[in-house]
Amino acid sequence: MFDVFFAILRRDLLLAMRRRTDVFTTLFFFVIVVSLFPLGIGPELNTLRLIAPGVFWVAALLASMLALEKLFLVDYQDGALEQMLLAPQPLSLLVLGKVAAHWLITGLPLVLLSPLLGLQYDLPGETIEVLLLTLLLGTPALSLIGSIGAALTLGLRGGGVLVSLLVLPLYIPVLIFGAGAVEAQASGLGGGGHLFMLGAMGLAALVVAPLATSAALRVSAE
Amino acid sequence: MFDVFFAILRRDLLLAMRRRTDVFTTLFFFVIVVSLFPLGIGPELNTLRLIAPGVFWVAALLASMLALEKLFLVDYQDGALEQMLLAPQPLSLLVLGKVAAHWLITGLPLVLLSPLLGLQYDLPGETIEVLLLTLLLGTPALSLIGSIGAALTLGLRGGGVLVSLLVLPLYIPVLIFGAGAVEAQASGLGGGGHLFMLGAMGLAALVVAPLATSAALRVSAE
Amino acid sequence: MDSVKAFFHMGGYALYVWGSFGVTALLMVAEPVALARQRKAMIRRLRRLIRLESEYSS
Amino acid sequence: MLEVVNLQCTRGDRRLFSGVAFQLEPGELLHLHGHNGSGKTTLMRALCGLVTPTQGEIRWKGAPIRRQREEYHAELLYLGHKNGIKDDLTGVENLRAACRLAGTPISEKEAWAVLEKLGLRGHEDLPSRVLSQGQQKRVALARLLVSRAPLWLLDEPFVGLDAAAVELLQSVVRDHVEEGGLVVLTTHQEVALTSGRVKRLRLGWKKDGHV
Amino acid sequence: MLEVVNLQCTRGDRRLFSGVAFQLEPGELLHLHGHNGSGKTTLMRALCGLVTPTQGEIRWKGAPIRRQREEYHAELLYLGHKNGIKDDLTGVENLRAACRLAGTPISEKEAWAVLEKLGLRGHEDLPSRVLSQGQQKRVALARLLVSRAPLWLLDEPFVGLDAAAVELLQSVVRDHVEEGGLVVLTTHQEVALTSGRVKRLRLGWKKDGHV
Amino acid sequence: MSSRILNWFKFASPATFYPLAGTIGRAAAAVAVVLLAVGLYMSFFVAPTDYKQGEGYRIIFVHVPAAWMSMFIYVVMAFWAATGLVFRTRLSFMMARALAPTGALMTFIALWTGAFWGKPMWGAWWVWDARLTSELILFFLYVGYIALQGAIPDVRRGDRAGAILLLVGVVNIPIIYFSVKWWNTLHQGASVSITKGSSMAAVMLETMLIMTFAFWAYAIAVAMARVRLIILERERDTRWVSELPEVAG
Ligand code: HEM
Ligand SMILES: Nc1ncnc2c1ncn2[C@@H]1O[C@H](COP(=O)(O)OP(=O)(O)OP(=O)(O)O)[C@@H](O)[C@H]1O
Ligand SMILES: Nc1ncnc2c1ncn2[C@@H]1O[C@H](COP(=O)(O)OP(=O)(O)OP(=O)(O)O)[C@@H](O)[C@H]1O
Ligand SMILES: [Mg+2]
Ligand SMILES: [Mg+2]
Repeated sequence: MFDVFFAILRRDLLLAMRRRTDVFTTLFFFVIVVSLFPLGIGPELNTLRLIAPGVFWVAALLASMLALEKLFLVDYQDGALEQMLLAPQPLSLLVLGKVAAHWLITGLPLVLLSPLLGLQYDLPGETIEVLLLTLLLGTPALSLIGSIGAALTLGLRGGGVLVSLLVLPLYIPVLIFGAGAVEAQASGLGGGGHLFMLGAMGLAALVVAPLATSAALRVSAE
Repeated sequence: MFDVFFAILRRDLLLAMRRRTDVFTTLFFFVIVVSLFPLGIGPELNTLRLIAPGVFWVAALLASMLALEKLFLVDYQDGALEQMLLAPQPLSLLVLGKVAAHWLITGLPLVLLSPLLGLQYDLPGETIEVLLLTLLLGTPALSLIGSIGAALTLGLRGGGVLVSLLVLPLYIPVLIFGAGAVEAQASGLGGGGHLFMLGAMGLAALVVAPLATSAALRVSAE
Repeated sequence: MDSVKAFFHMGGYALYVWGSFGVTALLMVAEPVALARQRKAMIRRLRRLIRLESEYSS
Repeated sequence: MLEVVNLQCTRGDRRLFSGVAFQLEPGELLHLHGHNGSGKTTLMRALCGLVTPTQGEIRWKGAPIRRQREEYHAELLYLGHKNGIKDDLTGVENLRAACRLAGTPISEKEAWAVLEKLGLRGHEDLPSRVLSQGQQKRVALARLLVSRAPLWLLDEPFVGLDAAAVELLQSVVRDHVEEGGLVVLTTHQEVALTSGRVKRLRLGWKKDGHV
Repeated sequence: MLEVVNLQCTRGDRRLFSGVAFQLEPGELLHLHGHNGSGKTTLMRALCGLVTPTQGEIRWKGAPIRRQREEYHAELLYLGHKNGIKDDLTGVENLRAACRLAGTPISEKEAWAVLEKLGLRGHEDLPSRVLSQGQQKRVALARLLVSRAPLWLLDEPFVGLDAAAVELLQSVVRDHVEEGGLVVLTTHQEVALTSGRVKRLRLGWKKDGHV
Repeated sequence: MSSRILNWFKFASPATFYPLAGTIGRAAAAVAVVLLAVGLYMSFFVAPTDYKQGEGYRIIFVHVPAAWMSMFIYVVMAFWAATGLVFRTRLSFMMARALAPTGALMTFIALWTGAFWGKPMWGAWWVWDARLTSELILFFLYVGYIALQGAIPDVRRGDRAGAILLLVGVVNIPIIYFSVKWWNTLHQGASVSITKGSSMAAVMLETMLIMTFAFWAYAIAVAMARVRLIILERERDTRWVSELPEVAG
């Protein structure tokens, strides 16, 4: 049953290994956005500390979204998607496999790097911990939700920007709770409630997104 | 002499007309990024006014960067780039045509919309004027500089990161002077010097970028 | 006369009230007008298609 | 086994074909032909279930394919215009990934052997990106040699192949039909397909030989 | 006119061919053949100047092509595996854009006429994306009918075309050669090319008929 | 039961729905004109001046109906999307498509009038209040839907892709609303929340309701006109279209 999940996971990880740039570009994008802000805004640490959670989360969101574009595109262009649609197993499992690989390649490295960047903004230890935790909980949800948009815009010209238009409104709750948890923590309120909501949204996405994405893929590949 | 410039400009604008969504989607990407920050950071108008120039400029930079990714990619994939390389006119003129069309499609609308978004951040009138001016001067420079990166990334499968590393340092001055001019104006210092630098960088990019891009294209298409 | 002036003055809120109502009215007139024009264009196109069809088959 | 009843497909506002009906039994091959743009690819994709026909039905073993998607896909092998080869994987990896996805994994050794049979010796471990047009097509076709699916749908499989590879592919198809498989095939080249039972179906509105 | 001296091309660490030499004069056609992966496409791209050979030289009217890129390109028409058709433009727009780029603009009426000649009537104003494989190829080939370039480099131009279109293309090539043009052509299909002067060049290391 | 479904499918056929849409549209247009006239009269001449906000509050009579319609239309679109996906009726998709521009328009009016209200009341054109923010996001959802439809040339694909997007979006709307609200109330303080203090006079309420019904009728009229256009566009090859009096005559 889960064969196809692992088959696709393995293939995509292999592809990423072959072409390590994909991993690095998302990561690099994240680093750039986070580091550009001090340049655009000015070097004052108080302001920076204030806006840090927002900046981190917006950067993570943009990085994840940027990477989404290629989620199904290459498979679509070279015909591998057709073969995936013809696999004798539920398409949503396959989608789940692809999303999982995608998160491992683009989401996880970014999460792991964020503590280091947190130091740039002079964030205290506990805040960084919460930041790490929210990103760990939130980025899979982003990948899942994003896959719907990626599937819907597949093969459309300007798809990359269109996908952001479709997906960003859906991302907003994740952003709010993600950044909210860090802020709540930073201001001493404790981010538990926010974290709980974040987890709940992740679970909901896990249920809904693969189904919606497979439906969208079938439509788009016609 | 300029035939090929207009030929390619016309073709690309026609393509964009066919897909009017391209124009709107870059625009909305910009709008969404600018509107995301308050969601991540919190609704307080004082903080927002403080970070506004940085946010606008980072958003413009990201929008321009995102859109540039496809500047040559589609032509490369469907073989039109080979035909462009085989055109009996200087390649750099052709590149200039493509960049010009690209800026008209993705850069200009964004510039024109920025005043409206300035209201969201509760910016005063003069600040908005300077913001508009810097974006008008800066975004063509971004498009020109970015075209080099776009051309290089076409072929260098292994070196995508290296390329963004090379291009980013060139983006940063534009960002700093662009955001700096707005900030200087907002704090009552007057942004004249910054604006001058921005214009000078634009001119330099106009001279250097088409040549560098054509050289990069020849290498990438091999 | 005064009352007309007062009416348009809206107790100092003229810009805001008329700005709101004006734009709303503008949009809600523009949409039906645009639709009517699209409909005309569509019918013209359909007639042309039918004419072409009859030429083609004859 | 495969039964097509009164099929109609529309793309955009153009009706490509209607009233298409045929039946294909084990050991039979259907050669689909017709001019460019007559709808061969569209029919093929409809047979896979990738395109929803506007009318009519496709049945496999008596039941509509919509109702038994997974079972049907397990018995089906489709190779289209685009060959589904990942640029960055080698031939061996491509073949193994495709087989794993189709639910019939093969070992690395088998994969090497199959690719060698297809004349890719010395190219098995190059990323497919650097392979020539015809070599990429060969990698895609390698799946035929290891497939256990009874129904093959091949859309212009001979395109880009040199004479020797065409020969080989023909013999593979012939063997499959003789062993009781079903094949639907489109091609513009006139190739002696099999000695077995060959049906022909013509799509399109242009007379043969007219541009 | 076109002179190739002792050409060698290397891809990756594989030497594809070396010592290739030929000369092509007006009114001559060169038929390039060889098994899949023998380097035909690579040679073609080298002839355009898209690939730099590791050894040897290509001369046009006596001078190396590197030295006269723009002049050479003005006299050259290359159609490769990828046909350079923009998905979102219609056939007419594609053709006109390509001609404008090549420095020989044509009017809209001409474009319609040419496409009709190629059997695309009723499809001229569809975005090329929805055209079938063969129809897209036809749009690309339409450039041949309006080109004034003496040198044509055609990489597998017959792929995906139906019999009628192959016929038409052959006659177009024949006319071009008879009028004093030069053609370099690759194809796997055995086609009667011209009655005129046909040279043949074989690349590759495999014996004919071996996979 | 089955005959009922059959009946439904009969109206779901574009050919039968086309004239019906014309009738409904004309009736709705008439109602809209009358209600708008009455509503505008009441807005300006009947409703009394608010003791706190002066004349400025009259914006409420377009603002609130537009805001309500903007949300309602999205839900209706999602409903049509769902029926389209479940019953495979072409007409449902057309309805969803026909409503979208009007929904976006209503959202825009709500945002615009809200901003023009906010400036005198709060001193800023825009604040990041929960309601405002979620209305803005709703606008993005509309634009996304319209952009998606615009980007997909194939109508059947566009229909179904759009429907999936609408359904996902409608699930998200309450989530968005509550998340924004929570985010906002946690640490806001400074910003002003909408004054509900002045208990709305009965006249005001009546006027607002009349305007709401007027907007409702307007939306129906416009959507019907647009769906007729879409039907003509898609069915242009059929006989019944070429035999329509307005086309043939
Ligand atoms: C751009 C700014 C604004 C936006 C986007 C906006 C949006 C909305 C929305 C979506 C609703 C419907 C909410 C519901 O029924 O639950 C609404 C209702 C309302 N708005 Fe606004 N609004 C804005 C500015 C204002 C301002 C400045 C005021 C007054 C000071 C105001 C007063 C009201 C009132 C009184 C209602 C009716 C409340 C109710 O029925 O519960 N709005 N607005
Ligand atoms: N959206 C559309 N609008 C109009 N026509 C379309 C649309 N999509 C496809 N078509 C038409 O449908 C046909 C596609 O046919 P298909 O690709 O099945 O042809 P084919 O028989 O495989 O041709 P080939 O031999 O060239 O591969 C073409 O004639 C194309 O113009
Ligand atoms: N980077 C590389 N490393 C190793 N080999 C390479 C590399 N790039 C290309 N090749 C080899 O060069 C050859 C490419 O040849 P080319 O595409 O010119 O073939 P062709 O004669 O056109 O074949 P076909 O008939 O299939 O189109 C292939 O054998 C390929 O494996
Ligand atoms: Mg085909
Ligand atoms: Mg080749």
